[in-house]
Amino acid sequence: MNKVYKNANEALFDIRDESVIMLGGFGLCGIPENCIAALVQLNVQKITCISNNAGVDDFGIGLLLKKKQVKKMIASYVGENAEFERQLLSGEMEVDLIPQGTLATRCMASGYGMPVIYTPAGVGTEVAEGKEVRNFNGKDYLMEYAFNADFALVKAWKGDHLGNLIYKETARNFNPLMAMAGKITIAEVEELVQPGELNPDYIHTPGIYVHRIFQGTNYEKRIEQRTVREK
Amino acid sequence: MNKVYKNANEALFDIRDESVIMLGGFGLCGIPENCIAALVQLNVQKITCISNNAGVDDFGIGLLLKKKQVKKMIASYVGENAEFERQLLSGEMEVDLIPQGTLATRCMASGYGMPVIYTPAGVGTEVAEGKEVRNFNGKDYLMEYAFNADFALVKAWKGDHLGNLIYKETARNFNPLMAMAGKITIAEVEELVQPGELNPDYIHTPGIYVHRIFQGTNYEKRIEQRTVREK
Amino acid sequence: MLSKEQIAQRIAKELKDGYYVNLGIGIPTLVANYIPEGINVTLQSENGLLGMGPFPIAGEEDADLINAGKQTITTLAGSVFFDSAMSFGMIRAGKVDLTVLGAMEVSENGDIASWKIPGKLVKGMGGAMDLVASAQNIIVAMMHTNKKGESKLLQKCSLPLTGVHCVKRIVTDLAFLEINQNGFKLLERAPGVTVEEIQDKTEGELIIEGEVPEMCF
Amino acid sequence: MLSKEQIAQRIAKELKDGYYVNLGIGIPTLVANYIPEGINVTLQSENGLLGMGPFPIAGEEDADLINAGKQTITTLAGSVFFDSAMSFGMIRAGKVDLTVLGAMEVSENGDIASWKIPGKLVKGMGGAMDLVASAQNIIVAMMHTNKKGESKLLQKCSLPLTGVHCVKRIVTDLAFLEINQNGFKLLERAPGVTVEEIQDKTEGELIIEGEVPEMCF
Repeated sequence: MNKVYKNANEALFDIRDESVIMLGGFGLCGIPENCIAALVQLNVQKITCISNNAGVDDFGIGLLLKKKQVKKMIASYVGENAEFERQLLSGEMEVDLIPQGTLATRCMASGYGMPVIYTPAGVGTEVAEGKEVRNFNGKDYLMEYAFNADFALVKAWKGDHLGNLIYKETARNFNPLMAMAGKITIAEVEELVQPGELNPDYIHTPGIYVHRIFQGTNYEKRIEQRTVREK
Repeated sequence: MNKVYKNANEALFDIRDESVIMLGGFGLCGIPENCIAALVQLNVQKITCISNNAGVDDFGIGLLLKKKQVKKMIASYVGENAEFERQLLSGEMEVDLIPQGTLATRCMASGYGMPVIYTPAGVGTEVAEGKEVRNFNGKDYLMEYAFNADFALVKAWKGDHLGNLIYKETARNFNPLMAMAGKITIAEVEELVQPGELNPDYIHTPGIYVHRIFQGTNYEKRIEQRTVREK
Repeated sequence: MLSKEQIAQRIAKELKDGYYVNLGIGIPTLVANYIPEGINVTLQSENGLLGMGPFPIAGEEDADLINAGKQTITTLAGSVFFDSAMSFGMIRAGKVDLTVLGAMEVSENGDIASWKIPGKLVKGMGGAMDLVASAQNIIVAMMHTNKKGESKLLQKCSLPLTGVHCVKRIVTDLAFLEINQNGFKLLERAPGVTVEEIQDKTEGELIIEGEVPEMCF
Repeated sequence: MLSKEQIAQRIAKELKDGYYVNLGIGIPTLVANYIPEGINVTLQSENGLLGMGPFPIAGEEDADLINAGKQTITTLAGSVFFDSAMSFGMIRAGKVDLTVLGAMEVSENGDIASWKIPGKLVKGMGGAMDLVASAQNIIVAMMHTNKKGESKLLQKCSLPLTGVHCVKRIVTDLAFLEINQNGFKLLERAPGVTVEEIQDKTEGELIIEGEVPEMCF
């Protein structure tokens, strides 16, 4: 069983129009840059993207928005993207905004075989519309369904040939959760190593969740808010 | 805010009779040996133990059973312990047997603020008696409540002064899950280090879940089934 | 009247030793600059970090290390990274002792609106709905009035809600207030601000009991 | 009639390259010894390990490294440790391709009993209830009859159940059977065992279609 692919285009060989695609990352941190470039190049149409953010105008998922490849966006925060705003207000794109913790936990629920989770996030707000509200121990919770996707595209720091993944710092974010929620999970890594090179105590995503893996190239790792202090 | 204690007896200073106590470990692997010794020495009575197993006759939770300190045992498998059997059959001790995955996930649910989880484990069996069964996507699930405990006693390999923990190999098992589920979580570690000595990417239990920590001594680490092969 | 920095400074006085704290974007972020001497707090960033350090020195920015506001930051000795599910897990489980966040509107029963202005841009709620629904101890940091001079402390929020019955305390440029079952209880006035001015600029029920002290810093 | 080792060997022929497999205690554990040439499978141990290796060489036992049967084991290149919630998470999510476990009784509709004999010792279900409720592909490895010579393949289980409608295939010392909507379909006979003997020792509905081949190894 070979999981190793040469590059993003090969790993995404069977991606289709109208696919539901999860993309890891928070802001531009830890996003699957090579997979996004492949989606643009392969010109996949009418996709549903599930991702915490929608990138910026000229990077990340913003590249897919610019080419109008996205039919629907499911995210928690999209405030960094003017093209997104335009397509949303013009009705060109559907948008489903859901709380960040709900998004994260619905992905995890899928990887943990839990059909639903209960969360207090959104109770009493428009997020709760049409959803079951249930009281446990005096507190109201919304029932939210587990999420999965046709493809989960995630970015890790290191990975091995069996699909085991390690993330770096806050680039972890949604990546391990979405990695568990893909019918097909494709991981791009900065460094692809042989099995045995990663310490088994410190692997974040066990390879059982990962179907394909490749070593990415030319990581730009753009910084959204460069904040610094005086020495 | 000092979380560091000198030893188990000091860390357990406020433990009371009739406490509900979670104990990490699987079989005798990764059990909080020092905390168990302290429970014996402090002679805490009528405790409810939540632990995957009940130790063996002369080690682990078996030591508490021998001294008849346990009022109720909540576990998934207790087949290694004859004294346990005797107390169970004589009615001296209450026992609640629950599936292993349900036990693990109910602890995690507590640490993740989820009031209940749904699992298919036990549907159609006596485990389901009195519980809500609900169908999602054509499959039946049981609703199981999150678990917490007055005290969670866990064992880690390394820990720092802030309560951050790293476990070794399969000694991880239930420890990180119970660490999240204690109203007071007490961690014993083989090696207590200064903050900054553990790699922040590889910490399994963030210190926010841990209230007290101490460096254990004289770890026996008994092996239950010594199986070997020829060279 | 308080500057944004002074609002943050007043909130910082509510920190207790050992607190785990989540600071939202904007004024709340500034609270980190005023942590009192001898008080140790650990900052949680909901994208997946406990133990957030200061901004990096120029040239040492790390694209893989950002906070929930997407700003480059640093770690401290004892920091921990985790995924976003665990991050919101610890928030939902009530492990975060204090949450400070901004708001567009707060109502006298503790409702908060902060994520959407219908007809204008919808930026999304990010983690705010999770935070307000889960935190036991929420302080809102905001201006007392909006740019048009209208009160942001209302009988009832007019904007789509972020959460209900959740805000406990509010620090504005004019006052420190607590929400109880009857409305906004005025705890402290900003230096030089009169009770009358606060009353004037508070649309919701303002509760004044006895002499209202001036804040001290 | 098959030995326990041969039961394991027959089951091992069902393994496919790339499979993630969970092997229960007893006969199932032996399956690991017969993995066919050229087939790569990864063994999951539900206490928290993916990529279980063989027993350690004497003197190299590690108390921190055991399998779900509490036996000392080793890792392989590419092994991963995780906590028990993630372990059962991947089981519930259907990521494990094949589960092999023992049983006291199996019924013709796929129910299984394996954890309790009322009045005698209750050992507990351990992870068995989670495994049988979640796995898509379950093979039971057991003797065809109990020590008293009574059939363990029943119309209806008499012991408390571990799970319902879950067993897909059974390998016993006498036969390889598949459970379909009508009962136990006989797929293969053990070498030298007649269809009549299997029929005799099967209390539940046995379905025999055409010539039943003998197992080959």
